[in-house]
Parts: sequence; structure tokens; C-alpha cells
Amino acid sequence: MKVGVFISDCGGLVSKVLDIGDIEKYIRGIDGVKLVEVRDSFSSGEGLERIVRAFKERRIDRAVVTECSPKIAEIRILNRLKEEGVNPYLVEIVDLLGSCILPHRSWPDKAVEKAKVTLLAAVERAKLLEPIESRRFPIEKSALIIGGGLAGINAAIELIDTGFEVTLVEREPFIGGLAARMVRFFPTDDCALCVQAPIYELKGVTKTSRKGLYRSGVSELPGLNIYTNSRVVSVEGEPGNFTVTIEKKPRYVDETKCIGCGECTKVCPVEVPDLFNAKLKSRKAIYINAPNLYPPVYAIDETICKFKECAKCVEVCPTKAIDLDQKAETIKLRVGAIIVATGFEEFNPEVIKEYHYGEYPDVITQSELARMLDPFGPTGGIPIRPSTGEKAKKIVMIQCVGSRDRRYNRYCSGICCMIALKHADMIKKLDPESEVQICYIDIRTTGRMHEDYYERAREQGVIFVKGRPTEIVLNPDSGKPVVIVEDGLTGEILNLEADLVVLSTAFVPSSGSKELAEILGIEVAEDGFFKEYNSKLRPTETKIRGIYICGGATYPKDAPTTALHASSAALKAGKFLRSGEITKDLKVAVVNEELCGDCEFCPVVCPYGAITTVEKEGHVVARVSELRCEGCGICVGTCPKNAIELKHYTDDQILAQIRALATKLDPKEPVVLAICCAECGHCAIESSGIFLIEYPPNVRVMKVPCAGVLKVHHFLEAFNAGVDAIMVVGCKPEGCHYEYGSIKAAQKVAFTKTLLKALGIEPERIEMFQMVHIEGDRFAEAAKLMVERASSLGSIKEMIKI
Amino acid sequence: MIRVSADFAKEVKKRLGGETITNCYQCGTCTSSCPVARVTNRFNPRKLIVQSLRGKRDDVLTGEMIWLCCSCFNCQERCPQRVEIADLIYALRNIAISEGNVPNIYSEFVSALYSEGKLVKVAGFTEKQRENFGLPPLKKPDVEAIRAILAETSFGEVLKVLEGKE
Amino acid sequence: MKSYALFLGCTIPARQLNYEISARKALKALGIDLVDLDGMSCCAPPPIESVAVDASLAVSAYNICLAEEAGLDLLTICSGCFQSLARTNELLKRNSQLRKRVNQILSKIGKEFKGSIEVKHYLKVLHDEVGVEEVRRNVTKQLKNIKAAPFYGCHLLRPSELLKFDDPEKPRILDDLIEALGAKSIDYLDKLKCCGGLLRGYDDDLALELARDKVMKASKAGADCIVTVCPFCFINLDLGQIQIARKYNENYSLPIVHYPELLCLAMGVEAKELSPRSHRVKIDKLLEKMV
Amino acid sequence: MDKLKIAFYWAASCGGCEIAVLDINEKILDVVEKAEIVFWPVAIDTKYKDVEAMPDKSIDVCFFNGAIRTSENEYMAKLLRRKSKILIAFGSCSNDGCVVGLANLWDRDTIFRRLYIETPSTKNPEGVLPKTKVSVQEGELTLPEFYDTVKTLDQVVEVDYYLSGCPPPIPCIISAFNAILSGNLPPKGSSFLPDKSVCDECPRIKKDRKITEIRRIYEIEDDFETCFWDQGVVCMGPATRAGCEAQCIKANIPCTGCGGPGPGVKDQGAAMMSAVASIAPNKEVLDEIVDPVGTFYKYSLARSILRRRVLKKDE
Repeated sequence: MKVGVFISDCGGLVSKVLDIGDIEKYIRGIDGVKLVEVRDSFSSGEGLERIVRAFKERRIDRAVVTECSPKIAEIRILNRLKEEGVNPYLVEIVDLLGSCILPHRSWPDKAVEKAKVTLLAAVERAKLLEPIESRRFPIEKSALIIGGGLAGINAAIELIDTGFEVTLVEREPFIGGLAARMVRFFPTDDCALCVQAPIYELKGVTKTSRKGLYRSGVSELPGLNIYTNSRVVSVEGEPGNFTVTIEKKPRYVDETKCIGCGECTKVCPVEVPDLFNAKLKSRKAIYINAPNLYPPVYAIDETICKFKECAKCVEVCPTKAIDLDQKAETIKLRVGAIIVATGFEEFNPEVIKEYHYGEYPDVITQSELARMLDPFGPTGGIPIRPSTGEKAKKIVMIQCVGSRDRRYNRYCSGICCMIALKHADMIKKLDPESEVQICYIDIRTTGRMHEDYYERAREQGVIFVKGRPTEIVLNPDSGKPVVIVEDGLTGEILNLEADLVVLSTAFVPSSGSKELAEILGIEVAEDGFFKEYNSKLRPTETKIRGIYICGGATYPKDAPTTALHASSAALKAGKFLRSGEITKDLKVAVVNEELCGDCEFCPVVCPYGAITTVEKEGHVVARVSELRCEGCGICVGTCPKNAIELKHYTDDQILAQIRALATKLDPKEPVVLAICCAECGHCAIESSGIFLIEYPPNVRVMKVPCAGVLKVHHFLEAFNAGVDAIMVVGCKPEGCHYEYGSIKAAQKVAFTKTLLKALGIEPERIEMFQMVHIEGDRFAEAAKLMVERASSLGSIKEMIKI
Repeated sequence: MIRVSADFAKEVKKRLGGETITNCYQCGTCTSSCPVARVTNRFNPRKLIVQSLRGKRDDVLTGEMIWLCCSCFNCQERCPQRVEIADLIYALRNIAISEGNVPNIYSEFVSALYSEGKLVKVAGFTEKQRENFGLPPLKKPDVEAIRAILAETSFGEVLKVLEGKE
Repeated sequence: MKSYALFLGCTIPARQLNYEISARKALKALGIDLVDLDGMSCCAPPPIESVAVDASLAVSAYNICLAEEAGLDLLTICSGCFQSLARTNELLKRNSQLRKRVNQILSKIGKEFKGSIEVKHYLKVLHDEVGVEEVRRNVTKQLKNIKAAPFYGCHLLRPSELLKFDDPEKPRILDDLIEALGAKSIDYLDKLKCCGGLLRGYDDDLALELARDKVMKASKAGADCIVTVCPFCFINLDLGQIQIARKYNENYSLPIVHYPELLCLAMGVEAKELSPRSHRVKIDKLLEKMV
Repeated sequence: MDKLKIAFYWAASCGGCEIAVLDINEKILDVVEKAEIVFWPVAIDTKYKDVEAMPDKSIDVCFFNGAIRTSENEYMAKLLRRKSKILIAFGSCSNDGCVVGLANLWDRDTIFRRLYIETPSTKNPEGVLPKTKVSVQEGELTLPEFYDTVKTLDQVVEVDYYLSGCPPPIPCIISAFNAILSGNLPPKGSSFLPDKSVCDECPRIKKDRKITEIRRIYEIEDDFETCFWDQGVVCMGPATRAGCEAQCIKANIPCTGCGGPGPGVKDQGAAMMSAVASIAPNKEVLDEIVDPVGTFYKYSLARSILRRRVLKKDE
């Protein structure tokens, strides 16, 4: 094994502080080092070419290069070597400036020693480096969208415009979702159905024309395939290559033949309350929710239809579209990407018994009020008292019903204030004489033009009562509901008698979200909504490449935000599909099937669902999906059999580096080993250098992808090798880049402390630190603390030389 | 100038029963749930909490408000933020009493429990009546045991406060 | 049939013999064996919690320990006792830190809370264990003409999360048990609102005002009586009516009866066996209606 | 052909391994037919001086069980090493230190004080403690020195083969004898236990692997078929070398780890600690493990990476 070491002076910055000659001499003495060069720079020009030639002509096997600003230098050097056919994983880059000079300017002598040992460790690690191949995985150029509401339709349109085929799956017989019931959308009071419609150009139809969901021609979008009455029952395969199984329930009406004439409903004898219309009217067993929905064809409700016993509709259908023998179909398709747009639904307020929803007919929800306010709806746009059918003149709304309530949903549903204001506005516009009172805790109108609604409501005389009502009782004399609430601003307890009480209920995840998450292998958060990969910067991505989420599936959203979100998801999916293939360096976890067997711990800890188990010669062994593995190594840090290793960070590589870093050039000085994750941990250490915050050079730094890869025996071996104290530096638990690697590491450190204590070794010798990347000052503090501890506790070598 | 501070809330939060005080977001569900607040504005649990949260320690501990809760737990049952309001009021009363603010009726409870091991003494006449109706003779509490328990709790300090008052 | 350790509490044996007599008789007749344990003290209810929460928990836990030692579940008649004991029992079972703290106190007298028994209110035992049907079967005198206003009081129902007695917003147990006697259980406004009983002694006027509201609303709904299960509700509504008459010059004369009294009467026990003089509001009108 | 010369020795251990030799039942006849037992203090009357008198390497195979606790243990380990061609660490004590090795959590003084003075059943008002030399009328009496630290056999002398377990599993003893008698031996340093972990031999099924709490065996209602870990019970199976055919688990007791570290594992306790710390959702769950060191290092503390803090007076 021939290692070449290339020490850059970084334009003289290094030699100004460190004695490079001394370092060079030391490096030449390391076993395996065949070549040492010192130059001004190795990241470009002649310097870079010298590394290339060292590989090509002087036949070195591995290289250690020091450079300042390591990230950029690393990219340049590795790209150049790749061009020349040198595997970039054979080169170890060291940032001497950042690690040994900037943070240790006050101790140049000690800094030299740290530089020597840092390079020694790099060489020892380099000797064990192995080339890592890159692999290409093809991507199927089509997408599946689950959920045909506002988000799903918008995402579909965007993706089709980008040039991909899209399959849209909707579990109801009609698309449109919750939004279709909400009449109008704030902030412009557009008709809800039109807003959902696609915008595209056709002769005579301008780009801005919207004509309801059906007439806009959603069905005519090239490349869009809509399955209504359908569910995704399984998803298999890998990112870019999913095999999806869809179960399509029978509609009993041939969608291609039905012309929507409605003759069938006239003869259908089965009548039930119409749930779409808040039970304010009834519908037949063969029905359509609203004539302007898509598809504009009837459907049979199989839970109530009498089928062959009756079959009257079959006889009258002029196009012979009704087929009572229709069976459920199973459809299998392959897609490259999946977008989850399953939205949200209204919380059922029946559980809040003191509000008597479901018991008092005049207590309804906002979505039910929306049906009343629909001019084409069951009451012709007039709010009524369901108990009597007469017009409701006095309406009390209650906000935060089931949201901001620790008994049900802790979160603020975000849009209910605006829905209440919008409805109050509509009622007031319809009849300025009607009274609207809104009981609220806080009014939240964040969003453009949203506050206008609040202003307008006050102008129109809507009364706002700051208080959450304790209960709704029925006035025995008038039979009307009475809302009992403290007016928090005056301290009076009010009895608000109303014709109609409207509950602004919370919005909760669509039923079945959890099951779908399981099918897809993605996560739901504690609140039950789908969890984003990163809620700040990657709000429409999931942990699994190729699966995206948008709209209300991640949190209740209004129409504008949903549209934005849907476009973002479509863009991400489109970008993924367009590449046609995934190219990936296989820097992944690899299973040693000889050692692996039957414990099945690693699938539980993998944050990415990348580990499955397979039966092999009577044993269950782990199998890592190369595509899904993100290379954190949490599985490695778990495996009790050392049967799984992370490429480029194998146990041998980690231990070699630890042992080298334990080298004491001055036996009097304590050695502190800082093992950091490559994310926040390493950034925090780097930032102390960047911000010129000093910490003692006794602290030697090594990097692993995630602190979760570390194991208890790494710490024990470090002590065994003479490290006097260990600091593990990881991300903040809530900000861990690999979900919970930092937490796992902290737990391992805690166990190590217990062990040390039992063995008579001071547990303070190891400590976990969790910090964010800018906390260079905190790192420096921690480093000082640990060096002080190591000094006062004394050399560990004296304690364990059995 | 009125000083606003979170010190008192912190103090309350540390006490048994007072832990949930900072959950409160002043929605007033408690007050509209309260049967006492419905008949008098001398009592308003929401205001009691906001006064505590603002650090009006003296107003809270020396005022009559904390004593007007009828312990019906209706507010606690309905609070959307799970503030344990009734328990919180006990905690406030505990602080008030430990500082010598003890309404007469409570001194009576204290001495009854300490001397009898029960809150109500059974009159000789009643014992006779019980016998007439064929009720079994009443078993007596172990007063010594009760006193030993009370001595281990903050009740012991209350006894000292009360002695000091006399 | 099952045996229970009876927790009588302070007020009932001293002031409401009508309650104790009727409860003992009715439960015995329905096959429930009550054991009077030595040393039972005060349940340490709100008045003691107001003084020192820790003392209240410890004294309450002490009583539970006595039942644990006897290996019997505790049965309470008084709702106040029920709330104190059941709440403590549940809290200490759930919260190990609190349990540690209380056991530290109890260790001074050699006791330890183990969490091995249940605390039950007799209404729940009648409803769930004896069964409404069995109660109905034992009725010899159907109370057909009686319109009874059930009053659950507070400490039977709340905090529901710990007591788990019945649905705190729509309880049915007392209603069912009243109807088992053939009487009609009527609905009235603010049925679940507090009677104000615990304010007695600190602010009698306020306590009276709450009681008045209660009696007024029950009367308005046409009740022949209010059925109580708590001695404090009883005092505030019964004695309270005499005081209301004096203060507001309003005469409701609405009989207040404890449920077991009604139960005994329906099972054919003579009224005079039940200490009728414990009632301040005469119940004669009610008795007449039963015939 | 000459019979094979075999020796057995018992250092710091409970003696169960000696019994295990007999558990091979009728196989013992094959052994006796082909081998001659030249030294076995528990069964035949041979003295140390007889062994000392044997030429070096005259014993073909020595089965050495027990850890090195005293100077006598150490002397015999070195003596038998010299006299034997093949030295086999037999049983958990000689392999990993076993329960004897847990004494490394204390030192000699603490152990003596506890054992000879403080135990409730002891009456020793003068505080007499064992000494290496005592002069009595008749002369000087000696005792071996009790060391501060327990060591495994291979920490004292070179070991050729390992046969772990507490006691070693019968099939593995048989296969060791077979290998020895046939002369078909594996490479030096091998274990006669299979290169598998207990999980490989365990019949229990994994169901829900999300661990939410840690419980002791008496705190669960075992369904006799679900993996102990799924029931929140600590089981050392994953980090433990197999060969026992999961005997304990088949008797519904979780594995406590007597097989020593599995193949590929150097430090059994550390390996299991890493695993448990990773699968536990939070620190609170970990805190439910009452005695982590005793749990994870029940058998292997003496051969763990750090072993113990060195004591100044030690050796």
C-alpha cells in the first residue's frame, strides 16, 4: 500500500504558524507513506495535476491531501481525479487551516503536534480506504397521485404540463374533495369548483377561463388517467420504480356511456339523507353529488341499492349505461414517483358532548353551513334552522372546536377563523339584518387580504365575543340553542340564544392516512398528518425519494397555500422523473450475511425503511436497499453482531483513525478525542475556527456521517488506546439530520458512563454534546471543559494497563 | 407603576396541583362553566389565573377569590388546555394558609382533623339514636396514626402557623 | 355475593342517619356484604386539600391501605369520600413519583400504598354489579306516580378522567336506577350544575343562592323530589330550603331524598324505619304519592 | 497407536463444567477407549507433583475450566500450558471470566471484608482475614495468593481452542472430542461452538419489534412464542455465541449470555449495550434496566475491552 501525502501551504497561511518542515519529516516516517509533497495549493493548476500524476505515474494507491476551505477544495480535487478514472473514495482530505491553525493560534507548538497526529490518522484511515462504485438506477417516467381534491388536481395539472403521464386515484366516486363542498374560497370569494379547474389553452377558451370542474375539461388533459372509487392497496419496489396496486370498486355505471340525464334517479325507490349536502336533502341510491362535478356520471351506492331485486334504473337508462354485474377491478401499474394529496377532513365534534352536536339539530359545522350557503345547494343559499326549516336570522359561531384543545387536537387548524369570517360575510351580504356572533379565543387571519375579512365583518356588525363557550343548552321555552360563554373582555357571562349554532371544527387528517403511510413506508407525525422530510426547506418531500406530499395531507391549508404546495410537489416529482435515472455512490450499509442472523434490530432503527429481512438458508438476514439507504449508519451502531458495516466508515477504518488520534507525542499532555457527526457536529467545530474562537489543541477531531453509527466498543477502544477523554458531538435531538442518530448516540454514551463507573473509571471522561452548526463558541467551551477534566483526572493509560 | 412578573406562576407551578397553570390561554371556558361565577362576579376562575400569571401574588393570596371556588370540577372537566383549575386553586389556598391567611372555617377543619381524626364529631345523642335504629356502633379512627401522618406533611407547618396566630 | 369494606366518612354517621340506615338496608337486601373496618379516618376532602394537598393525599391513602390490608375493595356512600379516595387511588396508581412521596410519609406508621384495590361508589356497584334488572326485580312497590329529579352532584362525576364513574356530560346511572323503581327520572335545566354545598361555612349566602337555583329549576320541571347521593348536596338543598324560605320568602317544599331511601321504600321498607326526622323538608307529600 | 493423553483441570469456577464432561453419556466410552486421562483432580488421584514430573508437551489435550483468581490458578495454568500440546479453555469462566469475573467490580480488600466480616452469618470479632502465610506451632501454613483481579485463561497463557458456555453445551463437547480423537482439528484459536448467535437457534418469533418499555421476566405474561425483546425483556441472544440450541429460551427464560461474544464480536457487553441503546426509544426506557453492567456483562466482564481500573497494588 503506497500512500501519497500532499500538504498545501494555502498560500503561506499554514507555514506562517506551523513548521511545515517538521510536519513533513514526521509524515515521511509513517509506515506506508511513499510520497510527501508540499506546495502552495493542491486544489487547482499544477498542484492538482501533481496529485493526478502521482496516481497515474508514481503508482500511489491512496492519497491524503490537506487543503483549506475543504468543501470547495474537496469538490475540485475529487472531480478532477474522477475524470482521470481515480476513484474519489481513495482520497482523504484534511483541513489543516480550519482544524489546526485557526482555532489554535495561541499554541503554535501544540498545533504542530495536532497537525502531525491529524495527518497520521488520515494516513492510517487512507490505508484502509476502498474504492466505492457508483450505480445507475432507471426511473419510470410516470407518476401516481393519491387524492383527487384541490391539491391532487393541481399537482396533476402541473405534472402533465411538465410532460409526464399521471394516474390520479380518488377513493370517492367523484373528485373535488372537501373543497368542493366549501362553496367559495377566500380571499377572492371565487366559486370553489371553478378554482379547482385546470387552466389550459384551447380554441375559444382563454387561459384564464374557468368553467367548473367538469366543463373545464379536466378529463381531456392529455396523459391524465383518473380512477375514482379507487384505493391504493399496495406499493412495492424502489424509488423511481414503484409497482402500485389499485383496487377500483364498481360504480355499476359505465362511465363512457352515461350522459348524466338523471332518468335513473327518478325511478330509484331508495332514498337516504344526502351526506354531501349535510343531510339537508335526500338522495337516491343512484346519485350524483352535484351536476358540475367530475365525472359527470352517476354512481350507485352499493350499501343501499337493492340491485337485481329492483333494477328499475337499468330499464329506464337511455344509453344502457347501468351494469349491476360490474365487479371490483385490480389495476397494477408502474410509476416512478408518487404524490400523496389525501387532504384533511372535518373533526367530528360529537365527542364534545357539552356542545350536543348530532343531538341538537340546530347545532351544525361550518362545512354544513357552507352547503346551506351554496346557491345551488339544498337550501338555495339560505341559512336555515334544520329543526324547523325556517330561515336562521341569528347565528352564533364557535371557534376552535376540537382544535387548540389538548383533549383532542393540540394544534391550531389555521383556516377555521377565515372560514367563519367568510361565511359571516356571506350571511351579512345576503341579509344585512341577520345577526352573526362569533365566539373566539384568538382570531387568526394570516395571509394576504385575509385581515380584510375581519375588518369587513366588524364594519358589517358581526359581534365578536372573546371567549370559548362552556356549553350549548336548549332553551326549554323557545326550543332554541343557547350558547353560554364568558365575554372575557367584560367578564360577563352571556347566554347567546341562536337560531343556528355553527361549530368551527378542527380539521384532522383524512381517515386512512395512517394505513396509507404504512403502505408507502412514509411517516405520519404525532398529529396524524403526513410528515415532511424537512418542514422548513423540503416541505413536500418525504424520507423516501420519489414519494412526495402536498396540500392538506401535511396540515390544514387554505386554497392558495394548497396550490403553492401542490406546485412544489409537482416540481420536485417532475425534477426527479426528468432525470430518467438515479446515479448514486454506493456509500451505503452492507450486510455481512455470514454474521447476520435472526435478530432483526436494524430494520426497526433505520429511519428510511431501507432495511428489510429475507430468508436465507433457514435464517432471516437483513437486506439493505441501496437506493433508500442514506448512509447514516444507525443500523451499524445498533448491530450486536458487527454484521452490518457502513462503506467508507467501516469499523476498521473508524478504529484505525481513533487509535492514530490517541497517539501522545507529549506524554504529559492529555488527549481528548472529539468524534463528531458530519452535519451540525462538524459544522459547529468548524465554525469555532471560522469565527476565530480558540479551543485547546489537545482536542483531536474525527468525523463520522452521523453520531448514530458509533458503538460502545468504539469508546472503549479509544480509552484503551490512551484517549483520556471523549466528546461525542452530534446534532440537537430535534434537529438531527438522520432523525434520531444523535439521540441514539447520547443513549450509548449514557450506557458507557454506567460501565465506566462500574469499572472504577471516571464516567466524566465521556460526554455527549448536542449543538447546532453555528455554536462554535459552545463547542470551544465544551472542549475546554473536557481538556480540563482530562488534565485533572490524569492519564488513562495509568489506569487500564492490565 | 404595576409590575408584571412570572415569578408567582413559577412558584405555583412547582406545587402539587399547580403544575398546569401555564397551560392557560384565557379562553374563559372555566368561568362560563362555573356555577359560582354565574351568580356573582366576586368569583372568576379565569381572572384568578390571569392574576396569578401576571404575578399579583398579594391580590391572589389575600383576596377572597380563592375561597369562593365550590370545588365542583366543572371547569377542570371542560378546560381545553387541561389546566387542573380546581387543583390549582387548592395549591393557591395551600400557599395562602401557609402564610397565615386562614379563614375561620378552615381553622376548624384543621383542628377537627388533628384532634378527632375526623371532620365531624358524633354527638352522644346521635350515638343513642344510632342504637335505636339498629346501626352498628361506630368504629373509631386511629388518631395517633393520623397525627403521625400529618406531622410528615405541610399540615404540620399549618398547625404551627395556627398556634402562632392564637 | 361480594364483600366490601364500607367507608362511612364523617358526615353521614354523625348527621344523616337516614342515609346510613337506608344504604345499609338496601345494599344488604341486594346481597352486598359491608364490612366495617377499624381505624378508618376522614377521606381528607377539599377542605383538607385546601389546607395541605400532601396531607390530603397521605390521609386518603392511609384509608386505602387499611382496605388493602383487609383485602377488600372500598365502597363509599358519600360522594365526597368517593372523590377523595378514588382520585387518590388512581393518581397514586398512575404516578410513581407521587406514590413514592406518599409512601415515604406512610412509612412512618409502617404503612405502604400498594395499589391493590378499587374504590367504588355504591351507585356504580348497584348499576354494574347488582344490575338494574336485579334492582327492578326487588321492587315490591312501584313508584309509578313519582317524578324524580336525579342530582348526581359533582364529586361522583368529576374529574372524570380519574373517577371514571359515568359519562361526565351525560350520566345515566342514577337515571337508570331511579327508573328501575318505576319512577320517572326527569330532565331539568342545569341538572349537572353544582349545588354549592361546599361553600357553606365560608359564604352561606352564596351557597344558598346556588341551592335556590337548583331547587327552582327542578321544581319548574315538575319534580316531586330531588334524588341525591351526597350528604352535602342533601344538607344544602334540604336545610337550605328552610333558609331560602326565610331569606327569599320562597317556599318550594321540594322533598330531598337520598337514592337508597327511595330504594328502600320501593322495596317495601316502612318509612318510619328510615329516620324520617332527618329531613327538614317534610317528605309526607312524597310518601302520599307513593300509595 | 498410543492412547491420547488427556487432562482436566478446575481453577476458579463452580465445578459445573466438570460434571458437563460426564453429560456426554455413552460417548465417554469412545473417549476412554481412545484416550487416557492422566490428570483430573476431581476424579482421579494425581498430584500436582505428578504433573510437574511429566515431560513438557506430554499431555495431548488439556481441558482447563475456571478463571484465574489466585496464584495457584495461575501456576497451574502455566504448568499445564507447558505440559500440554493443546490447551482448551473449557467453560465460560476460563473463556470470559463468567460470574467469577464480575468480582472485578470490587477489589480483594472489599471482597474479603464483605466475605469474612460483614456478611450477616459471619461471626469474626477479631477480623481475621486469609493470609498467604501463617505461622503455627507445627510450622508455617500457606495459602495461594488471592489476586485483586480475575483474569481469563488466555490473559495468562496462550490458548489453542475455546469451548465456552456455562456449562459448555453437550453437542459442542462431543464435537470437540470427535475432532480431537479424529485429529481433524480446526485452525488454532477457533471455538468449538458454532459461528452463529443464539438468535439463529431460537424458536421464538419476532412480532412487533418496537420496544416501548423494559420489563423483568416476572412482569410479563409470556406467550411462549414471541421474541423476548418484543415483550420488552432483555435477552442476550443477539450478542451471544450459539451452540446451546437456545436451551434457556426453550425453557422460557431469556438468554443471559453464557456462550460469550458471538462471532465478529469482541466485547459482548458493549455490543449489546450499543444495540439496546439504539433500539430504546428514549433514555427513560433505558433507565428501566436496573443493573446494565450485571445484565450485559454477566459472563464477559473479565474479557471486556477495558476490563477494569488497574489497582496500584495489583501484580
